[in-house]
Amino acid sequence: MPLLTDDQKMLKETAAGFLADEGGPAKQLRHWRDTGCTDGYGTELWKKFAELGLTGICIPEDQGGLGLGSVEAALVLEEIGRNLTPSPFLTTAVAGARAIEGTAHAERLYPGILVGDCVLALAVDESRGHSPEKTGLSAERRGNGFVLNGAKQFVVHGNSADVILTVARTSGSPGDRDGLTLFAVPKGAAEVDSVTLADSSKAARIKFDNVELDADAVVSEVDNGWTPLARALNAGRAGAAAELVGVAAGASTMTVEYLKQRKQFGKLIGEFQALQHRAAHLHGEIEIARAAALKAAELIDSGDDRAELAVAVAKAKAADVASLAVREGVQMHGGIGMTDEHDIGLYLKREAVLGELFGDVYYHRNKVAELSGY
Amino acid sequence: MPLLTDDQKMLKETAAGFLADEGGPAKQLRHWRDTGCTDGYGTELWKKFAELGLTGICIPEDQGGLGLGSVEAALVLEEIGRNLTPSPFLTTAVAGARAIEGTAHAERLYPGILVGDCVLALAVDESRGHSPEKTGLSAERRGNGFVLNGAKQFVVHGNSADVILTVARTSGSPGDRDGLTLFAVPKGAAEVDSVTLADSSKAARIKFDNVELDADAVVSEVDNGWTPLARALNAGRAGAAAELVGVAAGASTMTVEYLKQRKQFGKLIGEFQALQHRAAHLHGEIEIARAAALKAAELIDSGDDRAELAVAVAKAKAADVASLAVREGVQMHGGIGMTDEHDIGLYLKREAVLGELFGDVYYHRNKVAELSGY
Amino acid sequence: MADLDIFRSETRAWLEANCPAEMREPMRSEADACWGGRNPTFQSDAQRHWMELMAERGWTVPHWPKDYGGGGLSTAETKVLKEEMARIGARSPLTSFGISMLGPALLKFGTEEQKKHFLPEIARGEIRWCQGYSEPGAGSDLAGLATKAEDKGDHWLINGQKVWTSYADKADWIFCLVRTSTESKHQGISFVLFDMTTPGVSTKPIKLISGYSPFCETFFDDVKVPKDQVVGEVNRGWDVAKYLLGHEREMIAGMGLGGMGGLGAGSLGAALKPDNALLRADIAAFDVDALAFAAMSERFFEMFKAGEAHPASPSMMKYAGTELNKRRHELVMAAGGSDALEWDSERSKNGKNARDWLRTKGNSIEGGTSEIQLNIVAKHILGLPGA
Amino acid sequence: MADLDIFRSETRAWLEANCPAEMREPMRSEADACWGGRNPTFQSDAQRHWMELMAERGWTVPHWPKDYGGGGLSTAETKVLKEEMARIGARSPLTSFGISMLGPALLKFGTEEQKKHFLPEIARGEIRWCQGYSEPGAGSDLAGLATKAEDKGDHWLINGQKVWTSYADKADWIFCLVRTSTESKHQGISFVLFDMTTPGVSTKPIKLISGYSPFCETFFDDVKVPKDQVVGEVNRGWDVAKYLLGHEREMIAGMGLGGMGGLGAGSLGAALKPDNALLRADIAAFDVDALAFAAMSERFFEMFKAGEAHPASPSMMKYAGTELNKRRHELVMAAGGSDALEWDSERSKNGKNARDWLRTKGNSIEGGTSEIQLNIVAKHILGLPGA
Repeated sequence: MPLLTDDQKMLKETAAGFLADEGGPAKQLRHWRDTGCTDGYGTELWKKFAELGLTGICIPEDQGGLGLGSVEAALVLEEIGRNLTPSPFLTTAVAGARAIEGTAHAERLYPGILVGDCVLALAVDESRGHSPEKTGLSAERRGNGFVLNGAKQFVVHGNSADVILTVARTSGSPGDRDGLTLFAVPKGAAEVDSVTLADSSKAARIKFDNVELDADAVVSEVDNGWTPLARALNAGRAGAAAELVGVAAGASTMTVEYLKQRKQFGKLIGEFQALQHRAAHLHGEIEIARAAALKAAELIDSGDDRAELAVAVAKAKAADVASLAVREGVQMHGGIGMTDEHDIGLYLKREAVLGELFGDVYYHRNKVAELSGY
Repeated sequence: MPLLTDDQKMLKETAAGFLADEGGPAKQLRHWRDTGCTDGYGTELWKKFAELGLTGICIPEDQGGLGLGSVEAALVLEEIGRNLTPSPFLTTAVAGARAIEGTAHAERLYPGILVGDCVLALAVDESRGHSPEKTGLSAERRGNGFVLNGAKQFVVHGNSADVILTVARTSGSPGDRDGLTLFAVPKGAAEVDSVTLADSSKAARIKFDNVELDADAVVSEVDNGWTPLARALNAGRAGAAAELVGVAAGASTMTVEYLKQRKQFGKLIGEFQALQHRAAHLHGEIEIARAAALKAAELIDSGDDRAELAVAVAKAKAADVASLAVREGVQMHGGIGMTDEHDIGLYLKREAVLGELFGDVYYHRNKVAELSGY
Repeated sequence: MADLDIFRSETRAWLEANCPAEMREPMRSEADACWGGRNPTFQSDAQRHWMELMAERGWTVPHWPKDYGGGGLSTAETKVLKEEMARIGARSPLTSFGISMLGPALLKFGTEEQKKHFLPEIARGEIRWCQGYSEPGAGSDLAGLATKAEDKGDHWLINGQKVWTSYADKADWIFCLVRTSTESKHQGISFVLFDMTTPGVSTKPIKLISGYSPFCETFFDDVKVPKDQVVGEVNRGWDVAKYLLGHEREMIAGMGLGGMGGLGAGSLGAALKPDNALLRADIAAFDVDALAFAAMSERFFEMFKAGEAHPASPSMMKYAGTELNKRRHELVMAAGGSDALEWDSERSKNGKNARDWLRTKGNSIEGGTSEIQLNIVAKHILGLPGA
Repeated sequence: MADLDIFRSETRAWLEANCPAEMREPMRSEADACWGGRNPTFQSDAQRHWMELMAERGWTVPHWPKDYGGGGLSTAETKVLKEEMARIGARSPLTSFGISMLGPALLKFGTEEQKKHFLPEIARGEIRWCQGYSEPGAGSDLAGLATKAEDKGDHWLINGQKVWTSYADKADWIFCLVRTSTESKHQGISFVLFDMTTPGVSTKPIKLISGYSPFCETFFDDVKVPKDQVVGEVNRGWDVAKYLLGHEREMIAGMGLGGMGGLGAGSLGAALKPDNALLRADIAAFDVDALAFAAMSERFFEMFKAGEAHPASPSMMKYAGTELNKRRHELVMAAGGSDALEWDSERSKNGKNARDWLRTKGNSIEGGTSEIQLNIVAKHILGLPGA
């Protein structure tokens, strides 16, 4: 795995500076949470993402984007995770942009994404667990188009998205990868029930009750939805892994700082060896998770056929490590860590949501086993 | 769960004194190992078990035994574990005696067990894993008796046992509890291949190649072998759990003593908080494992129908905790812990064998899940 | 034994006749408990009636002496009463820090006058107490407290701040640790009681990560406290506090584990029915630990009652029990998947799973952190040097 | 780049033509390695031939300068050579502590004379070294060593004892830490080299729990060592030792993880094919950690080469890698069940699984314990106080 190029380092620094200045909890997460914002994020900030070109990070240069890859997206997402920045970057600029890449929808939607006017959401899950192959939501041909029936849940940003990329079954039965079709469902076509998640982000439960769509709502080809979906899921999972690394690193940095400030029994608590060893262990785990996330991104970018395995490793590892980081973070902060006033608890909540998104640790460990042939 | 009675406390003290004096590694385990003893234990010590009445601990009083229960056996086994004493106590006086309890074989074999002249072994496993229901070794009726074909492994003390209690299938198919029959196979009837295990104890792989047995070799009834086998397995598993608690406690005591003696960087290593916390955690886990082992023994003795669950909990917990105790023990001893000269490594090896005996942690966790209905 | 059998049958009959049906329903949350107090809020007439009926017999505190409002029951009788209540699922008639924490301390350290004054009020549910221990600068290092009580001849003058005071905004009185001497860290602390309506006392609820506010910051600004409201000797309040902390740790260790009924604690897997083989494996490993801990709880309480438990063993139990409870809720969240992440929907009962999960993170902090408990075990049970 | 391509094709051709078929078989154990030495034992003619052929080109130590017996290759060329050797599965021609440990220290700290004298011998596999660091009283606290070297004018007189000397009974020379001053703990240590046949040197193998004896106790009784056999300055041997320990930790961190090939480390589950759903769950969790660590190893070596790695990061790698390797072998034992517990049977290859498992328990002790590595990370990377 090559180290970061100078361009990548510069991108990372730009993102780090921008998000530390503009994307932190006081200006964003807490602000929108405490003012009851229905989107769950600030549209002004999203416009700034667009101004910096970040909304087009994965969009090809000849279509106006930066034409960069999953490695670059990971660098930005780690900073998003570190600052707990609420934004539709992962669903729109990474997973969504990848889903429609090279399709007719790219031409329709990329311009809006580039200027920060179009937000995408991905509707995959149909129960409390993630299992895209088991998609049961049905899309039947009617006339020139399709009629969709069924329900989706845990559609992150689904309540405010302009287009909801929805996986439906056009043939085959739950469990098959064949027979799935990805639809671009415009805002308002289905019944959206807005849901606030534990981390104050917004998602949707969506009911499809005879929702009629034109034939051109199909992304890529009918019955071949797995192809664009797999692009979106690989990018989304690797991106979520990178964001989780940022969550872990942010929580850990905050905690190590606290260990250097807080005194008990006349000593800095960071002098206690039991805490030192736990902090040192955690540090190593975060480095490992970061390496796994970058490896996954790199293999996606190089079209390596081990990418799916690397993505499963990255998502499982990053979720495990971030969970450890936030749990240790709250415990080492003691009572103050239990208060809403302190940011460490926000990391705990964000980790829970990101850990679940696009498959939890159990899902991805199982995937590692299956892909390894056991 | 009532606390120990005065009688039980006295028994525990007697066993503790006897085994600390006579049963420690220098006099027993190392001695027999280094002199190439083929039994793997000292017959003189076994005679002393008999003199103290311990070989008859589970044998009814009216048949000459102490008429005690699994709780009392657990008290003795914890001391056996603590001293790493090699002996056929678990297979003969506990599991074996329970298997033949109330059958014609009790009258035949108890007198020899009581005086220390008869050692029993239990032949259950047929592959590297434990799965009694899946017994495939076949016993076909021929004339007045049976012909046995198949193989057994991990038959602890099977190389020197006078009688090998062997589970065979007389009807049904692997997976069924019905259709199993327990046979008392006399020494020499089958082809025994002696095996030394990692802890220097002796076991056997046994081949049954048209082994002919009389009808009176059947323990209890034909096709109803599950009943005596379940008695033996419950007693054996609860006993192994208690012995594992002793292994854990012995390793932990030795380690805590070392922490109080060994100096590094001008300090006793027991002053380092990271080691203190790990030792304190381990202490609590051992107390919990002991409670679980005693609870299982108590429910067996009271004929409670939750006994099978409690036994699975006890065996899984004790193996987990003993594994932690020996791993921490070796690590905290540092280099000296890796040498054959130091006893802590003997605990590591003993734990591995006992942890596997009558089902490993995975087997028993699964059993807890199945018995709990999930 | 014959007497105990008679007691059992009489108790059973009385409970059958008097415990209201509503009070035989399982409690759904802390909010269903009856907390009593000067201005009590009852969720139902049945709840009030049940508390009053039980208080009349002294059965809100069955093992306290009758002179102090208790039932005067022996240990064996108390056990029978608990068993008979459990048999019909009768709720505890009264939940209070007065019963679980202050009462035992008063019984051991209080003057006859203090006992006569405070205990019957507690037993009848007429007073609600809160605990003033932690301070912003003294968390794990409880004895590092700075709240100052100056001797003003006929009264103490108290200034300072407490934090993590449970339900201070709803309490009538507080039992509170204050510094009466700076000459010694531990032997300069006194244990005082005072009315929360005394001028100079104010409270401010703390919002937690769960969104709830069960705790307050509590401020003392020139609060005057009569001299006779010190429990135990002046400057020896640390002894009272330590005694009381032991009780608190036992209580917390048992929290959320479905009581101490040995294997009766039940299986998490049976409740969740995991449909994923890998999650099932983790839950089975948890169930082994939880059922083993339940056996330990049972054994611990027997040993404790018989005086055979090591005095530091509540620390071991508190540590193991709270870490286990955190793990339980992690698994509940894992099994709940994205359903469990909903925070304010009706379907999720207003985010009950997530809020309960977040709440458990405090288990290993409040009442002495896990790290403090491990220090105590290392020092007092294992005898490790310098611990 | 063109030059490198030429180098690659030439190297490939040379390896194809010269590497014996036997030397393209995977090594089954440490015993298959070629250790060299004064009285070398070769397992086969092919092994000897392969070592000599490679030594002739300086390719036993391709990155060392040609003047010292090396190949004089650039970093990029060295990488190409390794890749091309890996392509055909060529074994390392020579394994030695001289190459992996002493050599780098001599290159950095040795005099020109020392380099000229020792390095070519090492490169040609004509000398086998052992390392004299640990002492019975100085394990983790390496600098607490007591082996004494007295200045006797024209020589040092050495008395004391070392322990954990790998293959001391088979080594020709030792590199050894001795105390030359008691005025300062760290700045009173010197790094000396001497012949193991010097009068007064004796060794005694240590039997390990695995039954093997790769280590010795080594005794020095009035051993005379010429003055010019000190590496670096007198009393500054700790600098040399620390430099060398960094190299050792990197090496140990990579042990048993199937090299550093990113995802190429392979899946434990694929090797074991667990037939039990609960064990499978644990193995899958392990595979995630192991594959993630493999990605880290790859990244770490890139960073290390580029000078971007934190100087204390080998400690982090050593800790994580060895703990992982211990866990790997626990799982191998679990999957092996009772088969894996057999100790001396043919079927179990003389207890290979069990002995390998026991061997790994030393991974987190040798070369600095896991606890020492965590101390280093806490202090030097996290900057925690008093660590």
